[in-house]
Amino acid sequence: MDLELASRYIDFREECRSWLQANNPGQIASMDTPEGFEVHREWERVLFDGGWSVPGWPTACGGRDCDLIEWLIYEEEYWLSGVPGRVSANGVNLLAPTIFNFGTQEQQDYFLPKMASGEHIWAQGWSEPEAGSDLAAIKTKAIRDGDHYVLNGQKTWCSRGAFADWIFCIVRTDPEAERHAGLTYLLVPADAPGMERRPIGRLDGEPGFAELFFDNCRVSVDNVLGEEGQGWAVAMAAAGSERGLNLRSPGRFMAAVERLTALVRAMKEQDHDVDARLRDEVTDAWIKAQAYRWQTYQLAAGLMEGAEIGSEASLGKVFWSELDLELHATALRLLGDTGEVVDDNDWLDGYVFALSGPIYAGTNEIQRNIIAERVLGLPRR
Amino acid sequence: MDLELASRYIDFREECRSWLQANNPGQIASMDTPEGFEVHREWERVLFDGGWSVPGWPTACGGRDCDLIEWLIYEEEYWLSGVPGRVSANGVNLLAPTIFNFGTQEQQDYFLPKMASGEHIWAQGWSEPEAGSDLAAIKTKAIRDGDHYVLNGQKTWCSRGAFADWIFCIVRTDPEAERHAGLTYLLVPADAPGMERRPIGRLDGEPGFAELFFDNCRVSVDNVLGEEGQGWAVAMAAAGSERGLNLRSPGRFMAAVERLTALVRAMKEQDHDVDARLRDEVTDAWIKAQAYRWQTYQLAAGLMEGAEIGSEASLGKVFWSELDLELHATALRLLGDTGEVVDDNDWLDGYVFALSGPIYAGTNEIQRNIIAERVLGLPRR
Amino acid sequence: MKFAFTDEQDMFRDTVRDLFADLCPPEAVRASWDNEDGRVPGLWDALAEMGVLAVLAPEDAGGLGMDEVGLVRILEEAGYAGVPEPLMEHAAVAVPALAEAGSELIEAAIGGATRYSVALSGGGPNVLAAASVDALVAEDDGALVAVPADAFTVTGAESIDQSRRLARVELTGECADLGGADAALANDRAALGTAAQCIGVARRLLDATVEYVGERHQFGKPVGSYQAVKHHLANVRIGIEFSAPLVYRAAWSVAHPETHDPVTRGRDVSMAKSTASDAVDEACRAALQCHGAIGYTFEYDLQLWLKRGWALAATYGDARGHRDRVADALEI
Amino acid sequence: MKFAFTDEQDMFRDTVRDLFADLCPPEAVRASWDNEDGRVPGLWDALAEMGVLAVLAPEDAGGLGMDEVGLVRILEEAGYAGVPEPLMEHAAVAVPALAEAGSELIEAAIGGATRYSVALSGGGPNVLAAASVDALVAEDDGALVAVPADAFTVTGAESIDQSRRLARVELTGECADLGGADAALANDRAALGTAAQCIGVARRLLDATVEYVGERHQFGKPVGSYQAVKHHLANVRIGIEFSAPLVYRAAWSVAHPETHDPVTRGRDVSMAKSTASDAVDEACRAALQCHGAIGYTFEYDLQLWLKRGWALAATYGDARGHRDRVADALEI
Repeated sequence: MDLELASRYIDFREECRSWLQANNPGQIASMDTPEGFEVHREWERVLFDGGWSVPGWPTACGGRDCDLIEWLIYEEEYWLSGVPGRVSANGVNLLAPTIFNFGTQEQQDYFLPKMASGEHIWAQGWSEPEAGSDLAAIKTKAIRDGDHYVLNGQKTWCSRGAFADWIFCIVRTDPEAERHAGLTYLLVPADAPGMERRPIGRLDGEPGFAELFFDNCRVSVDNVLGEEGQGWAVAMAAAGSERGLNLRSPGRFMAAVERLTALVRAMKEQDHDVDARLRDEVTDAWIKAQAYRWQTYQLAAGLMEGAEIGSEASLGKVFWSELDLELHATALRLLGDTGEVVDDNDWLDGYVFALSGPIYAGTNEIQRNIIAERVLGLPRR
Repeated sequence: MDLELASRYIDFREECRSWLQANNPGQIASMDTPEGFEVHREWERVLFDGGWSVPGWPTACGGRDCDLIEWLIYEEEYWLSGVPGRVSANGVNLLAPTIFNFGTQEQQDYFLPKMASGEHIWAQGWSEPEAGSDLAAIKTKAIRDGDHYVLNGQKTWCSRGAFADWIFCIVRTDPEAERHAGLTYLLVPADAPGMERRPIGRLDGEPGFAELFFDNCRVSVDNVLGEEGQGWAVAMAAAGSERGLNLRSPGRFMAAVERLTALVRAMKEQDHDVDARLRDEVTDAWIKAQAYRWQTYQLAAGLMEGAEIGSEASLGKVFWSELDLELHATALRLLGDTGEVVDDNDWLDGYVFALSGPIYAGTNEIQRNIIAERVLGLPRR
Repeated sequence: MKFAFTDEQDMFRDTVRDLFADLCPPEAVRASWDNEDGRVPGLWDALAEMGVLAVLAPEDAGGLGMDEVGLVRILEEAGYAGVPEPLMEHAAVAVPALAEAGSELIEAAIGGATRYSVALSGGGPNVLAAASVDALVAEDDGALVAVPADAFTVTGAESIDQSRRLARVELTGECADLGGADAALANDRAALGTAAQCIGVARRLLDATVEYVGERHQFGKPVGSYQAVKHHLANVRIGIEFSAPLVYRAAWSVAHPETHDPVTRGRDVSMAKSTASDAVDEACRAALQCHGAIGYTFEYDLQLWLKRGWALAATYGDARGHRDRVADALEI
Repeated sequence: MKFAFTDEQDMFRDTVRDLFADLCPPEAVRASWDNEDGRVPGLWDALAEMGVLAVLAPEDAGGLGMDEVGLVRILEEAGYAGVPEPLMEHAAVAVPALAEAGSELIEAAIGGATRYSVALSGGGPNVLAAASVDALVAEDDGALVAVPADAFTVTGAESIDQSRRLARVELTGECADLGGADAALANDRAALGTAAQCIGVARRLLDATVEYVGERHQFGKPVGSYQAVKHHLANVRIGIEFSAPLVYRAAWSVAHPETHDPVTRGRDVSMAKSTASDAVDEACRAALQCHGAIGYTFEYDLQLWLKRGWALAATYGDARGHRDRVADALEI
């Protein structure tokens, strides 16, 4: 065990921090408004031009070939700096690992740089009205017709789907096959003929989701990722990243708990009473963020030696999503009876966002089943 | 709604309180030791002679024909007074309502007065090694042979079973029938030939349970309660009482939270710090005891108008068992790092006892299923 | 000793419930998010006509002469229906304050001509419906005053529940003294009335969720057949079961000052509000989680009650603040 | 930066684990409840021989010269096995204190001839194994002293875990000054070592319960196939997953005073103990509930770990006390 940072890591942290400080655009409009989406795309471009969009990718694709430790440091600095969030997150975190693993050379060359620069912003098109946690119940059909698939069906809960340029979907190419068989991973341009999208208001009213309707929508067979019929296996690789290191790095929560402790200090300076209960909750959240950090460094050490993350990713998903919810609920309790007021209340925005954490990417109920069955080995039925 | 106590209730409370104060034997040995069992039997006799053993029963059986309100007042005063617990509780609370409902006149005349006076102390013989929460899996066979049944099988987790005089059992009189069918409710004397019992140490080491082994044990057919083959229906009536009003009246918890608040006051007087967290927990427990009290008075008002308690009893069972656990855990947290020390530590004894609450009389997991399925109407499968 | 409502109380509750179902369905609540004044057309007049505004006014002042025990069940229904009007503020706080002060303003209040909200120390800096009401009952230096709309100014504040039109108010003109009305009692009434609404919101969230999970299928089974979902909702049911009686018991306490001194009354009200806040908080959390993504959308009605629940749980004192008051009463 | 144990650390841990499995099976733990001195015959000598007592002693004093990072995993195994000896007190606290004081007593300590317990301010009024040890390292007026058995008297106190032979001690005779050893550091080491044991106890409870619920059937299915049971145990697994790394991280902190000042060290140790206490508390609760009645019996071995877990969770500071210390370090 060696928990001291080598000087190259210290230098990396410093370089990252300086760049973010120098280039921070400050508060910008929500990425779930048409204007905000484009402003966020510009921020992606700024990151890309500075070399800080996808530091973990190979330099050839616009990255800087960071190792996992550097990537974790980058994430810590990113969130601590207070720069805007990433409108590209679905693509960079969930799709890109799949393209690296399963994409053809042509797909990698075409899609990855455009994703890195913000030219293509991606949305995820997996869920359907009757296929949420039960993803294998997907019904959207994609029937081969020459060098195209013809899509019919409906997708829903596509985060960023209202304004995205591309959508990565799972569709049923073999309507005879059931459940996990006969599914295919397909990349669909937002302007594909026969696709319509309808924004869905999120809890906060912003169109953070969309529904997609396919009516004889034609998509080129070149846009299959992996093999036809192998969609489930291809998707599960990305689901591993979604629940694992990539989706929610510790840096995000470390930054949030620093803001929380700063809130307590500010309140105490203004002679607000912060009693032992609230102080305890704030401290508990701070400790849990550190716990998530060190558990991640432990995972990273294994990954760097060639280990893989499997069902253990579910442990992290439950932990960070419930930490996120608790830390925001604590902040609202600190704010007391002005907590319901929206104006300039980042904590309330954060609380509402955090509420989705135990639901998306597989509900925490499903995650706990996975932990029990696949990590602990309890009987499935 | 009328929450003022009529003067006859106020007089009743006063009479009850005075009697308990005047007759309190003080601390006596644990009822789960051979000596303590007999000392507790003597206490039962004192109660009986004073008319305070079974105040809710008809005067003909040794009671004073109390109404439900009086009974609740009696329970409040009983527990607040600090007199010993009831070694007769299994009989009085769980069996007696069944005898009143299903017993023949001869059974009522014979068993009830002896139960009231402590001459017969009863244990419950329902669970088996493979039939705990799943009570319908009972295997102990009772085959009719003339005017006797011949019992073979094993019972376990019989509270008070090590020293009891009688055991109320559920046995399978029709070995061909499955699950709820073919069961019979049978009253078994502890000295029945062919029955052996083995004390089981509880978590605290005392023989609070027993295992019973039946080896061609002969029991008279006169000891069937209700009809042969109707054991499940007869038993479920008692299970209603077990989880309902009778088993754990609010008075028990109201007394416990009074002791808890007294502990806080005593600690503060000795300049111990009781911070906002502990103060909050103590207050929460106190409030919950009041909530249980008022919810019970609400139920009682319904019962007095002829309503019945059904699956709603599960709400109370979950609530009081978790309240009991939390209030004792809070007390141990108040005591801090001397909490593990047994000497003169009633709170630790109480904690260990409370730990059994979410398990017995149907685990709280089963209770929550019942609430969801039968109270809320969620689908069973 | 009888812990049960009278047939009259039950009937009145049922009548008001039907009125809410009729005039204040979810579409009306949703409309109040966007319209100018945050109101439900026709509702207030109907409530006045039915006597709901006059529940706590004495009969000799033209009121129904009922007490808080009857009123809390009406307010529970208001929470269940999601009523966005300042009904609690008006009927549970302003009207009895005017009555106790012997003010002649009470006539217009119970008739519905003057619509009140309240500005009390226990309610925090923001006042519900301040911009649309005709008058306030306000706490000013520990005393209660009646303030017509032209005697205060408002600065709007946006609630996450946009049917709750909030504003800070500043008293700028002449107020009518309400000597004889007690500010501590008014605050207790507001906390009690909010607790009753919390219970109603929790019941609505539970009913909506039970219905949804019975219909929604995943993995070939209704979502509601999964034990985790069952246990979430069983917990919500338990929370309601053991908070509602404390609300009724506190209502009795407020209604009977002759046997309940202010400390006991405050303790009872705080027991009610702390458990009701906890119950509705748990209902919100479980309802959203058991709905999954659909519950997280603006178009689906669940959000109306989620946001009401979050707001009411913290309004007029959150669970902890009220537990602190109980602790004070217990002298621990 | 590499958060992983070395192969040597892993191997040493495995060796000690095998030793515990061999010499300290559940029957041996159970026997220590009833025998005269609460000890496991032969275990101490075997530990001495294997060098376990000497882990934190420098090589030039005849020790292994390892650090706390290596030791915490041994102590985790001690918790897993339920070792009733004062191994943590001796190896994690007394030995390094003797080493830092440059005391010649260290030779007999690491050889096993002198068996130590510790009496520290952070450990509360009772001292483990006080009646059977040969000596104590005690905190006296903020300084550390070594106290031979004839220089203190004991007054027994019975723990719910009867393998924990507790006593109050009173220093009555001559003590050896341990100038150079730091009482605050000793307290941190004891809290860290207790945290490591908590993790081990939690793992044991989880393993035992996973095994039981896989075998036990009710309603025709293994108990472990019910979602409620699954979620209880998943929560225990999560608790362990996110507390163990904080224990290892704190061990690093204690082992590296050159880069960790006492406040940082204390903060890290307190993070470890608070989360480890919470993890073992949750493991106890879930293990008992998922076992049902069988877990509530004296004859079944689960109770050995339940009681150890309850005791260790509160010993050398409970979760809240340690969170308070983290809060102080955060200046909130």
